[in-house]
Amino acid sequence: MAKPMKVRARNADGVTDVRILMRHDMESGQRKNSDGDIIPAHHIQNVTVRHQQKVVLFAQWGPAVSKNPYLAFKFEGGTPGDPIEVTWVDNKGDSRTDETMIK
Amino acid sequence: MRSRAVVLCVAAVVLGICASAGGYAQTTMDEIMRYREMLKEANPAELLELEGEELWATPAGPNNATLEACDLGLGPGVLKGAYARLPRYFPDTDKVQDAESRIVTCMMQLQGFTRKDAIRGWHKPGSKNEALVTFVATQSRGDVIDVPATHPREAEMHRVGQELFYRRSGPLDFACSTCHGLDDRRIRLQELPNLSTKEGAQTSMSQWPAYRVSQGVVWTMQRRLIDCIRQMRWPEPEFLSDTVVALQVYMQNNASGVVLEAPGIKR
Amino acid sequence: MRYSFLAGIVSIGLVVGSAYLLATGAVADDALDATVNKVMRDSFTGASPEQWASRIEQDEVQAYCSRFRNSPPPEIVERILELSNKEFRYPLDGKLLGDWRKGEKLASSGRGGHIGTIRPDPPGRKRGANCYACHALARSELSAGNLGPSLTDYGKQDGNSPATIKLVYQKIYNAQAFYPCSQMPRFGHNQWLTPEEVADAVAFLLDPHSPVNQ
Amino acid sequence: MDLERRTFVRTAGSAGILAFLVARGFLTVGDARADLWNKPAFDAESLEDAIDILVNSPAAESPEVVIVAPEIAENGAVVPVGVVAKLDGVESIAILCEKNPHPLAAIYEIPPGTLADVKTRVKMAETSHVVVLVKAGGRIHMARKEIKVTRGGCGG
Repeated sequence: MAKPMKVRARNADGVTDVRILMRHDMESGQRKNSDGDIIPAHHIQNVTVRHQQKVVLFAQWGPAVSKNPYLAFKFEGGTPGDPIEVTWVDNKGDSRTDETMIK
Repeated sequence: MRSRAVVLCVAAVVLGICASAGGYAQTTMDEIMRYREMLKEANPAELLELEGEELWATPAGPNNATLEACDLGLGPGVLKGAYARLPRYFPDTDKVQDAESRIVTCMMQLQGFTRKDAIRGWHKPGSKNEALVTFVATQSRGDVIDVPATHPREAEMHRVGQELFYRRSGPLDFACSTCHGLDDRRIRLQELPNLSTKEGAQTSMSQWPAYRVSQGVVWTMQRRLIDCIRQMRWPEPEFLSDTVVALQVYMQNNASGVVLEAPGIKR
Repeated sequence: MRYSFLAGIVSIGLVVGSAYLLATGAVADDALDATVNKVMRDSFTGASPEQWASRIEQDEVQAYCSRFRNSPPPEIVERILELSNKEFRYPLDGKLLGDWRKGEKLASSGRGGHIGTIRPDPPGRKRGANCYACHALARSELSAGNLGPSLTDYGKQDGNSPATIKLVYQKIYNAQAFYPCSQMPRFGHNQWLTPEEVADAVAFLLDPHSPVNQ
Repeated sequence: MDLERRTFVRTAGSAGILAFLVARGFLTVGDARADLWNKPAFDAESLEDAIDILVNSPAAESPEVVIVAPEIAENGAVVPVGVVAKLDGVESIAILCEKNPHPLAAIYEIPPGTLADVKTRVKMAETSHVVVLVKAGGRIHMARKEIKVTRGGCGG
């Protein structure tokens, strides 16, 4: 089961700074197990960040994004107390959504 | 700091950046520091901390109890500063215990787990033991490590830890001190803290538990030490065993006085 | 052969050593040794008797070096030299200068010999000597440690006469025959490397074609 | 001029519309997942192929695109890479690692109101260039920066 993310959002001078840590193996598809077989790629494909229903960032990721991915970005607007919602979906169809309040 | 310049110069040569000992060494150092700083911006160990926090407060085990009443040495339920004062002697178990060991005691006493169930899969990435220790340690972030080892049992463990630190055996004649008993040494390009000195122990112990970038997992000090011993080609000591606790008493005592910054982030 | 803790403690050398340590105030007393012994017995419960004998119990030299923190007093220095010079084994074909290419591989590999349940090596994995962990060797390999001295251009210092070759062979085989309580593993004595592998490492250091001397 | 083809979201025909809907929050991600991930670009095995799939016109290097990354990474498994584009109307940003088996690492769609300032962490197989493509106002801007990856520590 997908594990929770850590989402932080802070507003200063009208700009909201969002920092997200996700828990995911981001298996590259390049590694071999102890039997010499390739471990299939298993990685997040899409990340969607919403502020009050509006998408403020949409990402496509390949397996070259590091394990336990980090994503940070900024958008104009946002008020302390507003919810920020983050959803990821991986290539096996697993997904996770977490929410935080802007500080 | 001469040694540091040498280290970085070697690193720089490897990277083909610095042709001579002087000039670009500063740039190389700046870039390596910049890399480390950028990683500190978000430490994936925080994810495990979150899980640990949840595990701490979620009823579990045969008693369907939380760990919130766990006594880590400062009284039931007191987390702040507790990790920075471990290992310490606990009268109820009549043992000197580190965080890993004490949390397992609480899982047994409060939640009713058997010892076997409490430590099952402890070394697997993101295990509950590692999550709980990471959570507990971060509750002491900003506190000063203070392990005076004054109780007679703590003092004894300190002496044992010191002996073990210098004890050579196995097919490579290694002791902890082989790599960690001298200043300014490296394995390949990896700097080695001199854990027998205050400065070296403080540099190291202030950062654990730590996220290991190379492994993509958090390691607690138990895991770190058991793996060092594995690398020495000794057999593995048991998780929570006194060998591992005694070494920690020795190192935490040496490190006393430094502010805990855990979780750290390591190569 | 290996000594148990207690055998080591009652050996003549250690009695001398204890007196020395008492005089310097740095003593590890017998009661403490007993406690350490008990702690280890209770800690390494997963180790087989064979692993105990070969990997935890100390031989006499290890016990001295531990107790004296690698700075043994003169009597102990003599004793370690005596013990260490007893036996050197050599390759059956008598060639002490082997293949530097094989030596280079050994020098670069830190694999092999890990046991336990968490991350053991697969059975039969070849053990490396991991020289680069501690020594600078070939100039082209700059990812080199500094626990030991630089050995770059080692073969240019004393050439590769039969006498030099034999001396270097013996140093790798058992460094403590020359430097009591050296931190360097006794690669031959402990049978970490075979005599042939020691000869390959010698060639890596001394062969004029080796990158160490380029 | 076929602007749709220049968007980094690879979709069949309805490209811009899907992206638009997602951007406006009308679509839940997952509804059309296969269409929201540019498989051919991520599967490409060379930098040139990946860029060809992402953009159909040659990209010009631009000083307005800044790659925020250390010149040296102690570990290739985790290399912090940030992108700041000082351009108006940035629509998307792609990050590629030249010598990776599959160079394309990440694509970010930047809706209006979001700053062209993103940070992420990527794996790098070896020392190589990181290449960033930024689409702004229908044009493609590029930046590259070499990041050196140091070798691992002790074996085993």
